[in-house]
Amino acid sequence: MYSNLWLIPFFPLVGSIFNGLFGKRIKNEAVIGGIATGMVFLSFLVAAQNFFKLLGDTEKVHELVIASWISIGNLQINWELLLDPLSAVMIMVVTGVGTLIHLYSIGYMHGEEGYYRFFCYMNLFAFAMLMLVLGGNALVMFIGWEGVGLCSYLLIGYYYEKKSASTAANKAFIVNRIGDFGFLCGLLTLFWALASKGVWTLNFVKIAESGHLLESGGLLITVVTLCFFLGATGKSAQIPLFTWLPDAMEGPTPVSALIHAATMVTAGVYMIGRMNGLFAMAPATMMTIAIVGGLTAFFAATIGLAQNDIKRVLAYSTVSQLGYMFLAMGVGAFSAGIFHLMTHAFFKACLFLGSGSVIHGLHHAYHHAHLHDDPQDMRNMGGLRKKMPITFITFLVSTIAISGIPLFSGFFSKDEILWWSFGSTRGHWMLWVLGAAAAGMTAFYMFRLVFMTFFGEQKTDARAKDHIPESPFTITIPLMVLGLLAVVGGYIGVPAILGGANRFHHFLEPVFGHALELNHIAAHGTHATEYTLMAISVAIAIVGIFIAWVMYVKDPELPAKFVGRFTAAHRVIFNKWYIDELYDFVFVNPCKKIGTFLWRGFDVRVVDGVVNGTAWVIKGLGAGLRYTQSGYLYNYAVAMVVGVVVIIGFYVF
Amino acid sequence: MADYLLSIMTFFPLLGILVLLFIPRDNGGLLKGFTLAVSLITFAISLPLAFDNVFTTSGGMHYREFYEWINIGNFFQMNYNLGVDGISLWLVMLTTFITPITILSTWNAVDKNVKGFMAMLLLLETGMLGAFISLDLFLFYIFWELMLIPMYFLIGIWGGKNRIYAAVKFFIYTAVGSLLMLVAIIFVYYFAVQSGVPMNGFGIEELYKLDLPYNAQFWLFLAFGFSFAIKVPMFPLHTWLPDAHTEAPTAGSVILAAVLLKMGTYGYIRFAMPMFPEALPTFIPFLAFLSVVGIIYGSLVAMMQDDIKKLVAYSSVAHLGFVMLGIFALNMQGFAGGMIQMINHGISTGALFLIVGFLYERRHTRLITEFGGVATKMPIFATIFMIITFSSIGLPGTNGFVGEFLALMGAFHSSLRWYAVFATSGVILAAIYMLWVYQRVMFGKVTNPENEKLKDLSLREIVIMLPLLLFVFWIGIYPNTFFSKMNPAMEQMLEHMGQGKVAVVEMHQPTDAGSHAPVKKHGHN
Amino acid sequence: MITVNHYMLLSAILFAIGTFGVLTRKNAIVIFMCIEVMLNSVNLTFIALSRHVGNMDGQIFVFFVMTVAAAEAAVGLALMIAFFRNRNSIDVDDFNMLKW
Amino acid sequence: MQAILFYLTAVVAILSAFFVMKCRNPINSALNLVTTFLCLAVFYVMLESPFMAAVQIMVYAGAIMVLIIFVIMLLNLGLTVKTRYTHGLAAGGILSVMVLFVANYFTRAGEATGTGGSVTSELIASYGHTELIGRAMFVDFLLPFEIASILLLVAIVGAVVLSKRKV
Repeated sequence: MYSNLWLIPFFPLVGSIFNGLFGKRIKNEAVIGGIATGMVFLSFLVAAQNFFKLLGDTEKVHELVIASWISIGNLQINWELLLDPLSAVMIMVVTGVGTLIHLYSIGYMHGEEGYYRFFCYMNLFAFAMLMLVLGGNALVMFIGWEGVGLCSYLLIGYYYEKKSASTAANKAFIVNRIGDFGFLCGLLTLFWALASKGVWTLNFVKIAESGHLLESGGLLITVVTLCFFLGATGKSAQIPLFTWLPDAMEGPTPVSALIHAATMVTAGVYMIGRMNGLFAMAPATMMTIAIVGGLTAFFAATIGLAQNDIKRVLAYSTVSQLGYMFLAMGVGAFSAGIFHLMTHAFFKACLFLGSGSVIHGLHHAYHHAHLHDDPQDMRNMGGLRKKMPITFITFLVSTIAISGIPLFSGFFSKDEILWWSFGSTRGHWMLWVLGAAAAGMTAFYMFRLVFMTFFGEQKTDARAKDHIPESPFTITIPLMVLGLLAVVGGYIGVPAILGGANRFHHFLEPVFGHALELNHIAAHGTHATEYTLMAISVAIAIVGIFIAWVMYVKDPELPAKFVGRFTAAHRVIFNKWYIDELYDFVFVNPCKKIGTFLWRGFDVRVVDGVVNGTAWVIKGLGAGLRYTQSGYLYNYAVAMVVGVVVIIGFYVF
Repeated sequence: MADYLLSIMTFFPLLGILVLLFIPRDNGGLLKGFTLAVSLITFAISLPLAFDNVFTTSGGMHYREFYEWINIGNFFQMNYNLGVDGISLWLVMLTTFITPITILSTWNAVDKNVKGFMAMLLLLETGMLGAFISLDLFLFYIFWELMLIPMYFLIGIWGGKNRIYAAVKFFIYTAVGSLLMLVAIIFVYYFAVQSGVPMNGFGIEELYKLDLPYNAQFWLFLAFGFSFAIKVPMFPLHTWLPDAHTEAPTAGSVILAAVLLKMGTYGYIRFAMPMFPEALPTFIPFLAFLSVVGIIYGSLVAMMQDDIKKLVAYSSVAHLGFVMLGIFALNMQGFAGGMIQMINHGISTGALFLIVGFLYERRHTRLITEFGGVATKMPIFATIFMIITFSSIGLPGTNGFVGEFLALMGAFHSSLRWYAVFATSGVILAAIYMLWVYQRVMFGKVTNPENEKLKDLSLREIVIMLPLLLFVFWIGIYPNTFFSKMNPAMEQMLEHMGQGKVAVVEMHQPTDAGSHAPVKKHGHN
Repeated sequence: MITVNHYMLLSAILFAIGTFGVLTRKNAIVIFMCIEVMLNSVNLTFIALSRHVGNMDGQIFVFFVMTVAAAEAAVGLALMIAFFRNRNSIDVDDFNMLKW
Repeated sequence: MQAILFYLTAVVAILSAFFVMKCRNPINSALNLVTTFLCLAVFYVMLESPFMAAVQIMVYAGAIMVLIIFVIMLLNLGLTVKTRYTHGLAAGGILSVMVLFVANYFTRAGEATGTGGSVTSELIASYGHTELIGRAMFVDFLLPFEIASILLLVAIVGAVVLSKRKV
């Protein structure tokens, strides 16, 4: 019944190979783009078919073994796919948003010389993400895990002439690789722990079953889950390893939309969801996840306040929203986390694509006026709502959604998280405060962005002012669909308290339910507290919007005065709390110094020194002996007599 | 025919050299064509080995050949004793597979006395094949020394600037090691004869059955281990490798990296570890420490190189660190990981050296600063270089990952757990230096005017790279073709070492998953 | 009363003087003569001991020493003449053709 | 009485040996060498081996010394001696003293054993020393005697070859 599951990742792979090999020859953009989008759309259809079949099916977990991969002795790892409600949701998100973004990038990437290369990488990314999501055992997931890392490296470094692009690509891959180091350590320790209990497996289903072998709350399970969490922070850009995401904006905008907003960065959240059985058993790790998530949410929001590059703001908002998801995972609200993941995918993708269409328009105008201003800088935008009405409307809708205004998707998912962070047995009121503050700041900087780009008078250069066209339909259609989803998306998960059936939560019940009961994690508190908290969070959001409106629409000089008074604070926030410089100082440069020291110092001087030293000693010895043959007769005579004296002397005494 | 296969395969290149001598010196094309033909025929001869699935069933030696060679009463006896089993099978295939590629790659790289060059390559192939299939310790020693000579000439005559220093250093380094081994071999034989064990020759089977006292095993393992450690190269003894590689011609350094380095690890598996199992527990922690240091040290130093070939040389120090870690884990996963990583290293590092060779042929320089923006000029080259870079980093789905993952898993299971954690950091360092060099060479704008006129890979060069790419993905996606032939031999080897009173971590599959299977027997240290 | 030891001491002294002469003189002929002195001191010991022991071997041996001395004289002087012919001096320091 | 003679000749021998080594002019040292040989001959007589004394005088003083003086005169070495006619005095001195010390100690160490040999002074007196030597040489040491003759032949041929101007 689910035998065609393997088709889902297979289609994008075929598309990628086809474009990779023949793309250069076809040259026709429509054909390349068409094939790429078609392939992702096909996999979307198969995914939808499986999703709805699973919806109706009673048996929720289906495994499909394709072939045996590694079999040594009693270790048996094979290529296997796993479909359960969690992965069903994820494949719908990935393929759905993926198709829209592929359609969008046909128009957006028009005229690029590496057109075929772009679509080849995008399809390869889709394949890797689907492998990650559908992976039946940890190793197949790891293939997808590193595969998406590879594709993000390729796509960020798409404009490889630009030095900044290739450095950003390197940074992204290496930071991901550090995360993968954590994932690998967790994987190996888990495998060793289970194997020592006699269970030889990496298969998720078996891991879940034999989870009880490891005593819950123990050191072992905490170490395993912490390592996995390190992997998640690397991939989903949380506190320690988030520096690569803002630099990843070097890549084309569809890339940022697909990879750095909707799909790849959510891999960490998905992984925690996939292994919720283990995580639920380690309260210490859950608490660290919650704290890191909350801190990241708050911390990234502060940086987002002061950025001027439209994509940087969105990047930091993504980091902050991911902080929310991890907060949800940390406090045990697994289904809420995944729900926020889904809604975030919709409105963040719409925001990124909207910003892309703005940049596309400005780029077109500057190109037309032969200017070289930065199309991404918000300071020379403004008043574009008349020029790009559709982009404006969809952008506005998504901004409202992300700010958590009721009736929009963001509100339902974010509020659920905030409630759980307060009410859950694993939650803490401090986490709720962090979340709420971050929500306020999110509302502020999102509307600051909207007001600076679409409202106020037009600050673009005079010559290019009236050449900003509305983007072609291939760009606006995905925007509209995503805008719609941003609004509608929330209704499938309306919480019980607001009278909704919360079908999303029940749909994910079989995946998370067991772990929650076993470790009796639940959010409890009276309805009253829930309502008050909801009201407070909405109030904070509205206040944020009002401040933004005052500062950027009513009296545009206010921000300048603000910056004047808080120059130090502004400079710190603007320079991303100097995190990058800190990492360079603490990790990158010492590594280089150690490397050079080891090479110049140790390798060349010490080891080679020893080797050449022995050679030199032997040569010296040889030279020394040479002098004994001086050629003078009496030297030899003396030598002879000495010899005689010594020998006889030896015998006599 | 089957029972002479090994001898024919080994000595066919020698026959090739003989005929080669008659070809006129100035007719370069014919020389190269003929040598290529000889190496391809050798590959064809060795193919039945790969497809014969006797290896999947029994782990013992197959294609045995046994003739008495030198027999001086009971004082000294040595016989021509050949055989191949699961462990040496794929190394033999790797040798016969890499040599035609190397010859094809030096089509117009070498112009002065091509005949000598080709003769050296074929002699090298005979040496390597002989070493992998000889079961008599002394015969192994003869082939082991035979390999050094052509390599010395390859580096010494056709090398780079200070090739003499590199060639001499390479030769003395290895010779010192092998002399120690010779002493050990003689001592083993003398000890066996003296303790009344009827020894007819240096055959491995008899030597395995020998029960030497502990301190004898200790010193013998030290002697063998030291000689193989130089060849691997393990951490403190590795300085000959970067010099040898930077000075060697492309073909020389490809073969040096692809096969010669495996001699060391093969030596450990075939001779040092099974013959002296009791000495293992005392040496394993130390050697594992050295291999982990090798991984981290190799990667860190590779990061700071300004010469691509030296970078790749140090990276192979790191890769072989993984191999050794896997082998010293003394369990199935570790062994399999070590074995497959040997072959992966042969493929990915061999390919890397070919790539550096292509760049060197075009620009006659290996300094990274000289390049930049090559991707714009050579797109096909860029894609191939990228695939090989990711295979050498060990991206899942490529061959590197399978080897490294299994080696780490094996190490995790054995008593080397903490070593494995540090070794995993090598995964990060590998990504750093490989991507950094890839970025500095390929990406960015074309700054150096000479890079303008770089032309992309010719058909010949693509044909060289295709088989390597094929194996990169084949081992990555379906390594069972290789593992199925290795498993029985490895099980047998581990059992043998297990009996050597070393408490190997036995994994016993529980009858039913749920029950609490008896906790595993820990290594006794 | 003269005992064997007296003769021994005397020949030791002579031998030492001969060695000193050989080691220090630069003139080849004089070295030659000192060697003769050394040889004779040995002869003296031979005869003294042969008389002391009472058999004739010592004295016979002296004969052989003399033959050797004669042969050596002949060849040595021929050498010196040849040497003198092409180096025009008999000084030992000029004999440094043996330098490696 | 015999002791006085012994000491007298000993002193003369040592002095002349010393002067052989010391004189600047080779002629003087040659003459001193002759006196040394004569003293030795006297010693041989004192040791009841008159034949040896005679042979000593004939061979050494007569043949070899004449040859040496002949060569000195031939090469006209007399006056050409350079200012510094010795070198390495310190090393030579120490070494020769050590040689003296060692040789002396060497002779002292062992007791001259085996006094009971057949040849006693009365026997020499009765048969005559020459006959005894002749008997010993041509009976016990015949082969060495023949070899000695070959040695002399070789020496002669060598001398001729070396001193010829062009072969």
